[in-house]
Amino acid sequence: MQSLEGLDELYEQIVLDHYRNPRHSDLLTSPAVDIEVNNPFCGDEIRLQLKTGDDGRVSAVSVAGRGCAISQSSGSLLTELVHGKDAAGLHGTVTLVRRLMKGDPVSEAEMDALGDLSALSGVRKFPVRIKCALLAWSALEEAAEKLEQGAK
Amino acid sequence: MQSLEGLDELYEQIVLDHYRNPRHSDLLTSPAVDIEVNNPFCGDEIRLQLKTGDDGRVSAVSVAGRGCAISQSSGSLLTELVHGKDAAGLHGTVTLVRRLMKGDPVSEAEMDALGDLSALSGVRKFPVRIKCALLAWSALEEAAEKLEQGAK
Amino acid sequence: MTHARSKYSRGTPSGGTLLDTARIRADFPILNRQVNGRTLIYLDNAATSQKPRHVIQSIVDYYERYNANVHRGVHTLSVEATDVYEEARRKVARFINAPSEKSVIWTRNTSEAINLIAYSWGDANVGEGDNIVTTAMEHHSDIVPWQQLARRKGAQVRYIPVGRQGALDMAVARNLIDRRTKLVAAMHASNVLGTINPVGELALIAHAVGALMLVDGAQSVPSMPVDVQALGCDFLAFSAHKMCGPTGIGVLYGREDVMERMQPWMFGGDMISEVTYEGAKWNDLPYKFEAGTPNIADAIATGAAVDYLDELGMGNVWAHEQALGAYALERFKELEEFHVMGPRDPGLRGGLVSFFHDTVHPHDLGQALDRMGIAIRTGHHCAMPLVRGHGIAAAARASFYIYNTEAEIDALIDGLKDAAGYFARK
Amino acid sequence: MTHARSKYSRGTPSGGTLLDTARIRADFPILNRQVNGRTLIYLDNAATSQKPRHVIQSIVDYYERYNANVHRGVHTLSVEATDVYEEARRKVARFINAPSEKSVIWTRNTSEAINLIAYSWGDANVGEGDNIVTTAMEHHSDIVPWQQLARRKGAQVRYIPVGRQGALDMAVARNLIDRRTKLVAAMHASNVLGTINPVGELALIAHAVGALMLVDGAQSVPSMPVDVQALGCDFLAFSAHKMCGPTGIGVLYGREDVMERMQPWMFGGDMISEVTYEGAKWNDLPYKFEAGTPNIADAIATGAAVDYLDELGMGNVWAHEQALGAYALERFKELEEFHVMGPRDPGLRGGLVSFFHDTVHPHDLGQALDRMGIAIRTGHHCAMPLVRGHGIAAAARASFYIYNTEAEIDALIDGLKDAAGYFARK
Ligand SMILES: Cc1ncc(COP(=O)(O)O)c(C=O)c1O
Ligand SMILES: Cc1ncc(COP(=O)(O)O)c(C=O)c1O
Repeated sequence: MQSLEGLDELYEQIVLDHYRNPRHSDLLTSPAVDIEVNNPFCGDEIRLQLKTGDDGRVSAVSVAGRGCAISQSSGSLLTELVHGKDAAGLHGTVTLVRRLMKGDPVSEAEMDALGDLSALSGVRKFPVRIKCALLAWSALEEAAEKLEQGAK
Repeated sequence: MQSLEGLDELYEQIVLDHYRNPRHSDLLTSPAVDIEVNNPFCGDEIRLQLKTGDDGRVSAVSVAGRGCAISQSSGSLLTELVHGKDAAGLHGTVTLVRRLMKGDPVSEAEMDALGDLSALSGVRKFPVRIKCALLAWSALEEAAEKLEQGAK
Repeated sequence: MTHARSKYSRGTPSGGTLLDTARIRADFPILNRQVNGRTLIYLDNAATSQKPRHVIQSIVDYYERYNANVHRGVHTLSVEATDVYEEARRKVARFINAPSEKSVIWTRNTSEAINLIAYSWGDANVGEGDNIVTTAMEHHSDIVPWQQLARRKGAQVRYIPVGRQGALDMAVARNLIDRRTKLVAAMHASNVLGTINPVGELALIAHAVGALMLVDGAQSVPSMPVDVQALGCDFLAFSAHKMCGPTGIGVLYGREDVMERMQPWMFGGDMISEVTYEGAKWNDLPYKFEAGTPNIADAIATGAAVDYLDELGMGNVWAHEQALGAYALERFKELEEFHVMGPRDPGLRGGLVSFFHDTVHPHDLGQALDRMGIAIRTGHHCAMPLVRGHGIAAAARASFYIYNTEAEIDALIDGLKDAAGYFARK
Repeated sequence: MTHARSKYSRGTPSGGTLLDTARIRADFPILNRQVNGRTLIYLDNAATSQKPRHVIQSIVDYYERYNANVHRGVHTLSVEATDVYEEARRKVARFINAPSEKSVIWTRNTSEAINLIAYSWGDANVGEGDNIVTTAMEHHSDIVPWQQLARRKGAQVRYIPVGRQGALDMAVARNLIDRRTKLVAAMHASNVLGTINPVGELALIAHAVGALMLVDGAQSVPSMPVDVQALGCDFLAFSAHKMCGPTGIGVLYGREDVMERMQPWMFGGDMISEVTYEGAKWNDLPYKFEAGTPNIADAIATGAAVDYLDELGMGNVWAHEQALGAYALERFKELEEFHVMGPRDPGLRGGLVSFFHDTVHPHDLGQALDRMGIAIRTGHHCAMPLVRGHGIAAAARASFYIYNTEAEIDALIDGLKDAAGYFARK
């Protein structure tokens, strides 16, 4: 059992909690964007929906899917970080999450902005799982682009 | 130059003579069979023509082609071994030549029957050239089959 | 089945059907590898097998001693390379009991072999309203080429369903295969369920309606004696990398008369007999289907892999796999919350076990096992339709080969208990 | 061209353009090989090059230390294999200055790469009355796929003629390439004439009429710096085995936007993103074009080959080849009754010399040289139309690479004299 200790960095308590109890996973009615992404090699799936207010800012979000603890918890954690953001804000968050996963330096303020998602930073030590962690975020990036196009 | 001595077994005098002065290489008019074969890997070509008399025996032969000394001399030597043979006789000769090339034991009488072609037996020591030596004979085999079909 | 004696067989306490793994393991350098501080336990053999020293050395020998292009050279290196290369083809032909080495085409892998048939044979022989019958448990490589062929031709793909016990429903198969069936394509051994399919029987049914039979042997040829003449199949596809051989090379066996009538698929050097500016004539079998410089080194290494397996005896290999499969199945019964896929009867299956857990995702299980140096595969196993049919998106799979032991299966079971406990506690 | 310093370059008496062959030769185990009692002189590099220890070792390392299937595994071996495998793709992309590794598709060889384009791009983009322009000096692999495409589609293949000096007639090329031209396909360096073709110029002419440009780089990528962006080509095909890499693997570079619009050609595992019983969706580039388990070991070894060549510096490699080519051309002048094919100007060609003799057939010359341990190639060199256009059915060819020396060329010339003398005397 000792050998499993190394896993704690990957599976933080909060990560498993989001996996087991995903937040905002109910489908939205008439979302502004509705995107499905998957990882062709492992089959993990994420469906992300956003609604925006008149100001173009996210007013409702849903993330649902099937897959491992990392991909699904990352999706759930995402739902806590998008409310009130416009397309630019979403892009900024995606960029920040990518930097975190790549192991680029992230300031304390930025880490604070990521809230519970900082618990996922242990993924960096398991490079093959970074793709899992980023799956939902690639959906968000696509969503942000669609919002921008819609706004034009 | 010493190192070239080993070649003498492959390039017997008589072999080179047949290469330089191919026998029966003029095309026949209205041959009974007219067959072209080639070696796809090296490009050597042989065209073989036969005429037969009323008794089904070879009355005229022509072999022409392009290629190395071994493939072309073998074709020329072939022309000296087919006169007066019927399909069965041709098959027999093809089989004998194949046995010679494979290194199977060949009796003295058989060797005699091959005449000058016995000079090609050195090819056995150069296995990759056996295909060259047999090119014309594969044409003869095809020709013998065609003669048989024609006779039916 | 009687098992020929081999220097690698021995009686074992567990009943005399296991290979002498101690001796075999010594032939596989990678098995000394440490992973996360533990000696590697490699249970991902259905994805790709490990390679014995003898096979690796055959590649080194080729490159260090007689590397040259084949078929076209009069120089010594080229002659030697051609000899060993063509001898490897003959070894493969003998291994599957093909009547002639002309029937043995080198491809990149099983997938390419199946694509070759779909294009070269399929485009010429399948028409509108025809159908191709395959199974609901197929690998993507034996599904998507047929779907695309069907789309090109206005034909239909039909799937023989899989019953609860992980076996093909042969009664339905008999109905699906009809006068409009041109080809039946089925895997011999399932890479997910472990099921051994009655492909010989399918071949009979296919031939009765004038259809041809293609066997996907990717999982069977490495593990059991496969005899194309006894099976009565028209095509057999498999990959060297799953049977002690190198990556990058596979085999298509095809009945000679069928392949004589097929047009080449890829064009270029070596497959032609004559080229002019106006057109080209084709070379004979097998070369007609092999365009360009072949994978010489890996063909030679495939010959070496066949030598190695011949030495073990494929009957012995199969007995070993079945014994390990049965042992694993038995031990899995201890595990609560784990569900094993495929036939319950160990006699109906080979040496692999796919499973899933009530709550822990396979990917996370695999990650935990990796911490313990145990390599298993997780995911859709390139059989999405089958896996989804079980109501899951992914499964975990432990697959065994000639060097695996009961002790390694014990370690797997312990590891799964620990992993499940880890996730349960958190 | 300036040549970067490398530990393998050195000044030489002959003018500073040769590589440090003594050092390089030590990296190639096969060069110690004895053939018929002489140390091998390997002059068949255009057929396939020899492999440095470093490349061979990369294969051994993979099989002995981290062999596993790629892309689908969470376990350590699979993660390591995937990393090194994908890093090799990035190395190749950098080597040819591709904007992204998504543009780099692994194939079996040059031939397969060209077939991929002929089927996947050609079938969708070439129609009745269209034409494909290639050259009269092409390799069969860059002729027959177009002839067959043209036959399927009712299109036409046009051949840019070759002038006396072995160069393409670019004035005619400008006329042949017209509004109905969909593709121009040309070899960068000729495997028979040694000519370097102005493929960049052809690309401009092709693009001016809206056609795409495919470059057959089989003979150029191993020998000179090739930059797909500088050339402006849309596709580039080449084989690893001619550039210090293993057999069984080649590369198709394709412009990303063009390949995004292309449909996959082979179907199966890895190239899909989703499969149902009804149909399938495709994976992204580059995987869309790679069905089944890839040739992992040889992809990794190709990365090692690129490392090796990068270390030498491709500018230095090219200078070396040109210097040897020029030296050989000069020395051939001594030989009576021998005729050299291709450009007389050594500046217009690479490191190979094809030739024929008034009376002795190339095959017999090759046989005689083999007795002296000298390996050359003889035959049609997979360029039958070109060779026949010279009024011969076969030619002999000596082709040089990074480890060849002027002394080896001296031995070739002496050997040819001896061989001609041998046949003359008998
Ligand atoms: C110019 C040229 N094109 C294409 C090829 C075909 O390469 P491969 O046989 O590796 O497919 C070759 C080599 O034989 C060549 O020299
Ligand atoms: C049953 C089955 N068919 C086909 C394949 C495809 O083999 P490859 O990836 O070597 O083409 C596999 C292995 O992945 C398999 O298990």
